[in-house]
Amino acid sequence: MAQLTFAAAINDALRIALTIDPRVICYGLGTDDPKGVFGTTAGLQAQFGAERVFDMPTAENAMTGIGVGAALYGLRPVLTHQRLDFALLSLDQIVNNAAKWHFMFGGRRAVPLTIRMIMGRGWGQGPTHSQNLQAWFAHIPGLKVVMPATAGDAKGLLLSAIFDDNPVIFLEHRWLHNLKGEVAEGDVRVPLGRAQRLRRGDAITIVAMSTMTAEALHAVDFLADHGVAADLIDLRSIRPLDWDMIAASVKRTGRLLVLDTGSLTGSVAGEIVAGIAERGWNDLQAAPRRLAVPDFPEATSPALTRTYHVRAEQIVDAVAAMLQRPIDSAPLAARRTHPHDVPGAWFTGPF
Amino acid sequence: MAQLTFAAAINDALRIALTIDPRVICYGLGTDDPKGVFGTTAGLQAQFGAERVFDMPTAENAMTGIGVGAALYGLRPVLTHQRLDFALLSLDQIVNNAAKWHFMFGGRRAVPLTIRMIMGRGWGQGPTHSQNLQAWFAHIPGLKVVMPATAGDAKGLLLSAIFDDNPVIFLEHRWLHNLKGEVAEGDVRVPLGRAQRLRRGDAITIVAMSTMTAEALHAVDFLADHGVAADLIDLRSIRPLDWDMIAASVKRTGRLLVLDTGSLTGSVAGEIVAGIAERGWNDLQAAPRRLAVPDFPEATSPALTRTYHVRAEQIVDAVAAMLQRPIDSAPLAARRTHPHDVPGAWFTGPF
Amino acid sequence: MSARPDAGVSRDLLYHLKRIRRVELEIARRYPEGAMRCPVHLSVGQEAVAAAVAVTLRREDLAVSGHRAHAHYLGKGGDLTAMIAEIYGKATGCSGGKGGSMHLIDEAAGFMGSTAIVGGTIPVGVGLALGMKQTGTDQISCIFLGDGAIEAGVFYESLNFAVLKRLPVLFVCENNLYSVYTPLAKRQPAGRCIADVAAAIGARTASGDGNDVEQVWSLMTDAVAALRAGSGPWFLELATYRWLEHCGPFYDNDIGYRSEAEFRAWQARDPVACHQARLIERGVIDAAMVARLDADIDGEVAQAFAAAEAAPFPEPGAAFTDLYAGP
Amino acid sequence: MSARPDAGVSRDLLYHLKRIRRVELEIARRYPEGAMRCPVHLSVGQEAVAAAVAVTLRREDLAVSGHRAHAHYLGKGGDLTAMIAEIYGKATGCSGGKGGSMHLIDEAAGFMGSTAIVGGTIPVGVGLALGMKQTGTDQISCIFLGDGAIEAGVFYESLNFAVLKRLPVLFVCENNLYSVYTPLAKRQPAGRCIADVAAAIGARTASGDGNDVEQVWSLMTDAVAALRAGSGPWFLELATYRWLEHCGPFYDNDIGYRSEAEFRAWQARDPVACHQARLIERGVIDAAMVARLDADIDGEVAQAFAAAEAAPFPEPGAAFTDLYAGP
Ligand SMILES: Cc1ncc(C[n+]2csc(CCOP(=O)(O)OP(=O)(O)O)c2C)c(N)n1
Ligand SMILES: Cc1ncc(C[n+]2csc(CCOP(=O)(O)OP(=O)(O)O)c2C)c(N)n1
Ligand SMILES: [Mg+2]
Ligand SMILES: [Mg+2]
Repeated sequence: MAQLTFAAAINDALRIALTIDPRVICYGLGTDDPKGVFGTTAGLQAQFGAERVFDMPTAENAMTGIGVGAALYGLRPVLTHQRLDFALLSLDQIVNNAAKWHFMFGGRRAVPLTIRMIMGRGWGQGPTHSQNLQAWFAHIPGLKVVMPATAGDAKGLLLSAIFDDNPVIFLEHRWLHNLKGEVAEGDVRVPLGRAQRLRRGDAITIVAMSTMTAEALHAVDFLADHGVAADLIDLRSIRPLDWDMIAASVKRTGRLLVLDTGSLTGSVAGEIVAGIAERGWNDLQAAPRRLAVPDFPEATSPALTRTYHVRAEQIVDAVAAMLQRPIDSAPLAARRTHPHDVPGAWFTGPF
Repeated sequence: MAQLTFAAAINDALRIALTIDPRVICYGLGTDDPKGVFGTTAGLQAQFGAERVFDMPTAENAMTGIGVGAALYGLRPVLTHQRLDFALLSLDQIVNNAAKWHFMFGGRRAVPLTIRMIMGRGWGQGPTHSQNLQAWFAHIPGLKVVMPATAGDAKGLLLSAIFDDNPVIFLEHRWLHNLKGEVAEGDVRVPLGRAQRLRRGDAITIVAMSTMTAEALHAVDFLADHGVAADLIDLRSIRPLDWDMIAASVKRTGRLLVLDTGSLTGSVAGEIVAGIAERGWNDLQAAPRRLAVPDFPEATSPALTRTYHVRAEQIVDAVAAMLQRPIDSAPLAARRTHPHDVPGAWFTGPF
Repeated sequence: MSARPDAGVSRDLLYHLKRIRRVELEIARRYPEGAMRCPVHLSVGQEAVAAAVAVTLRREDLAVSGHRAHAHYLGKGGDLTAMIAEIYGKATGCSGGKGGSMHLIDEAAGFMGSTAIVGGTIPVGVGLALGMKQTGTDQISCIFLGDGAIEAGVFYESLNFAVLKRLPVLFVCENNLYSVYTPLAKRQPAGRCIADVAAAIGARTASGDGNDVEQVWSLMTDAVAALRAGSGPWFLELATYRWLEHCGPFYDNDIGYRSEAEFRAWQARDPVACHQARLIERGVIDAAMVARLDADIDGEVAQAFAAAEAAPFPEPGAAFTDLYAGP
Repeated sequence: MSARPDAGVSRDLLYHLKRIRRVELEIARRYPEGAMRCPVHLSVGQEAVAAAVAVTLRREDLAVSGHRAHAHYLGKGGDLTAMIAEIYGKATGCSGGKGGSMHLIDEAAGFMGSTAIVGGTIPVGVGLALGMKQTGTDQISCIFLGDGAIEAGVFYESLNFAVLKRLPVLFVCENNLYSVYTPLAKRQPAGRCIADVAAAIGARTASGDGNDVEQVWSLMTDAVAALRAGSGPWFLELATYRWLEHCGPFYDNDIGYRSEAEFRAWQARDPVACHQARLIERGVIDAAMVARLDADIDGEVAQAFAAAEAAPFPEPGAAFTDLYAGP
């Protein structure tokens, strides 16, 4: 297994998909430019040609519908948006066409379209370059939604998304792009709809996705040092959701904390808490809890984002409160050396 | 108090708003046509002129942004979509501009824009004329969202929406248009963010909105005949949500059933269940429950919509199950005389 | 411009005109029975465009359309019985009852789908053409759209991309002067011609009388030939008129959005009657042949309705299938 | 076409050109310090358009812009200190630190907002003009947009409506040949002129050299006069070039999306230097006046940066205010 960054893993997945299946095409703003969408599409046009890997006009709605049409023709398009926020222009095509086509035409034809949306944070991304709207996509019957947290999953889920016969929204967090991880070589897929347990423990179930999984890993390991063993479930897929794994874990732990990168009200975390409150009622020993982004857009000034996102120490605090065990999270916070508005020293802006 | 239909109540509210404030304008497809958007805009252009009440091109995205600009200029625009589904084209303007303007410009200027979206059901409205996406709008910081269930509230909430300084999504169900109710005369407003208790009881808290409130009223009255007194809360506003009223009710009843006109996964009902599970944990005596639309689009054939929507008898069944009291709901279902795919004999299609 | 169609083609055109008319009128006649429980947007008065498509496009060419798609579906060779069954919400419907009148599909005939969001299938048609170009076929993608859909930004975005990539797309715009009850003047600048906008975006364009099936045939024949030769997108603007209400089975000239006089002027240019009269005059057909044609069509349509009515409804459980493809 | 601006106006133009250039270069110089923690899209090389706006529009006219808005904000008379403070994320910023470089506002100057979604403010500007028409003022709404924004459907929809209603909208399109790293040829059909598309949609149009501030002034002066006389929408396409990278403080001709030669050709037509040379030649200014002008601007800019750096950050709690207006 190679050590790759998350961005390189996505590049690897795209390269493999384009190699093994001539029906795969890959397009989006900047796909063939010198930056190659943060490196994720670097080199692809050179290798596969401008017919299969190409840039596009700033016309998100039509370009999504064109992806739907190309998919209906038999291609497997991968459309990339450098920010999820831009894809709001294309929701008609995503929701009214891509998501419904197979159903509303009685199963006659499916839309194997993958839409990558990158989500920003920090460094003044501000209100319109930082939205995490997984709750929206997860609410739409007919869509599948994935949110990888590791380089390996980024590759494996993207391959599964591309070769799934349905429209898949692939939500990719900018702060993960430089994260390194083990990535299996070749066409190795991570199944859609299955979560992964990253840490095992009986004290509490923590459910997370994307960057929240990264924060949770710090928190859970810190908790372990303090004698609290948490079950950490990385969702990987938001829809379909792996209810079985969550429910089984809660049955064991009796406690549920759900983390979310999106705004609290109407979050995926809410859906999970509701679902477990309904079906896992008898297993829950205490009030479930959510930690998510507050119900505000992300402001631009670094002075205004310091407490905006959930960080590991807050997760520790929440667990401590839920277990009624005093644990001082300050040492954890103190470990971070880079400013709060960048994912690491590698990030020097602007996007 | 006059007896008006829900549609006439909306017309009344628009007329009053246009009369008392010259800044109010009213536009949208069909606003001045012979049908007047199901009667809701009838006569307004004749009374207030084509400068203030007008039709528009089929260009939902721009026409929403134009509403934002007009609102920034100082007008109070009311934009109507004959179906919510069409408004998916305008989500960029709603979410990236209208919802965020006040925040992202540091409170310099607000966007007093009201967007009416009508939601269809039955008579073959099918996958793209029947979506209830209140969960989407409720997830967006900066929007307010209302869903009236009665003629009086339709008028009072619309007036409040128009004169609120923020963007308000006014979700109006087609099946309610012919419903009659008491409507106070003049500029009488129903405050945003406050729910209303429609029936009082200690056995269970039922939370509903829009058409679900109508179904719930039948169910609750039937339950009362069977000795079960339910608290029925009509939300009226989806955001802000009246958490206080719900929490207080659950404190009294210990049981929570939430009804929703939208798809179950990621529904507003889920948010309410999650919120109460978190903060009302000690009050809940049994697993909370949701009844909502299944996670499928609405199909077109009448044969495929018979069991799609939540009806009064299912509410009765759910309550009976939650209270572990056998109650036969069949007589309630038997009371309905018109076909399942129309709201009443008055509705003969097509929209 | 291509010459007049030969006798055989002109007879075929008459058949398609009459068949589409007959189907639409039968839907209108039976709609009030309340058994077709979905919105229907009929094309009575606008048959010429679809009829011309029937004889100019090949089966392997693909087409998409919008809410008013019956004629297009039939013109592209869609299965009549499956369409009527779909409108009746039956299991044998072309979309299994899931889609209704506004969501028709017959992939075997190259009719790839019609949907109810104005402009919604325009990029889909362009995407089909992108697929054609990638795979190097000589197919054409035909996009049916109305004068209202022209106002949607997605039209402009889609055409820009189609021109940029020189895709084999034929835009067929039926300008029937209205979007629901709204005349053009309330939606588009006075005096502006739709085809000129398309030309400025980069399409090759032609405009014509959408009620004259031979003229439509001629324009379309030329455009199709150019498209197959790699011309890149074509946009045809065809003037026509809808006789019945926007949605539903009735005449509605009384409700005030258009005048009876305007309607009569267009009715006098009935695409079906005019073409029939012309062919009789030319001696290409005679009264007996017309009678036979009518009888054949009557029979076919009656059979389609009978089959649709007799067909079973889908099982209730079918409401909860087909959400996702695959295992 | 209007004649050449008089000496006073041409000196004002030079002031605005130099001031905008100086501000942008100072941002570029200091950006690597890491204290301006938000994306910045600089207008170095494109100053002429904004400078012309500064002397042709009135304070009560309104303007909106996109991601590359510093020059537009300054040209419309926005408060320099508040802009720099905003980029530094300070409480004294024009948007209180909430918006950053991509979200500027100065309503006192008629700058109604710039946002970061390409095309997003186009309809907003049209809506402002709708308000003007409703209330019968003789204001103008100015919409700054790039060649990339032209590709967005909302541009087309918005212009259609503006023409339909004859609204007082001035579209000012800076065609700098690129959208991020993507040249026009990959986004729009070869040989197609943006202004022609706008003309076909229904705007009055004019095209010109966006690096020649007097030419821009002349086109704009005429358009503004016509607009105030009720002409309906105008669309100006102004050819220009961005010197620095799309976003950020550096030159990036080395990364491969454009050639050094192309860059140099444009740099030789530097709008600031060319106008200055012209005025010296004409005897409208002399070296001493230039030195004074530069010194004044240096002082003003230095003061703005000093004030911004000295200003307090917003309280952390301010992140959770301003969501809703009103009680
Ligand atoms: C995005 C959207 N907006 C509005 C509607 C409502 N609507 C249905 S059909 C129609 C008229 C479209 O007019 P046109 O394209 O000219 O087609 P015609 O009905 O004349 O055949 C409208 C506005 C819709 N279906 N979708
Ligand atoms: C809807 C949307 N799509 C994509 C982007 C990413 N983006 C930011 S600036 C830009 C370039 C726009 O080009 P142009 O309009 O020519 O302006 P310029 O940068 O050249 O001044 C793009 C594509 C965006 N901000 N919004
Ligand atoms: Mg029409
Ligand atoms: Mg540009």
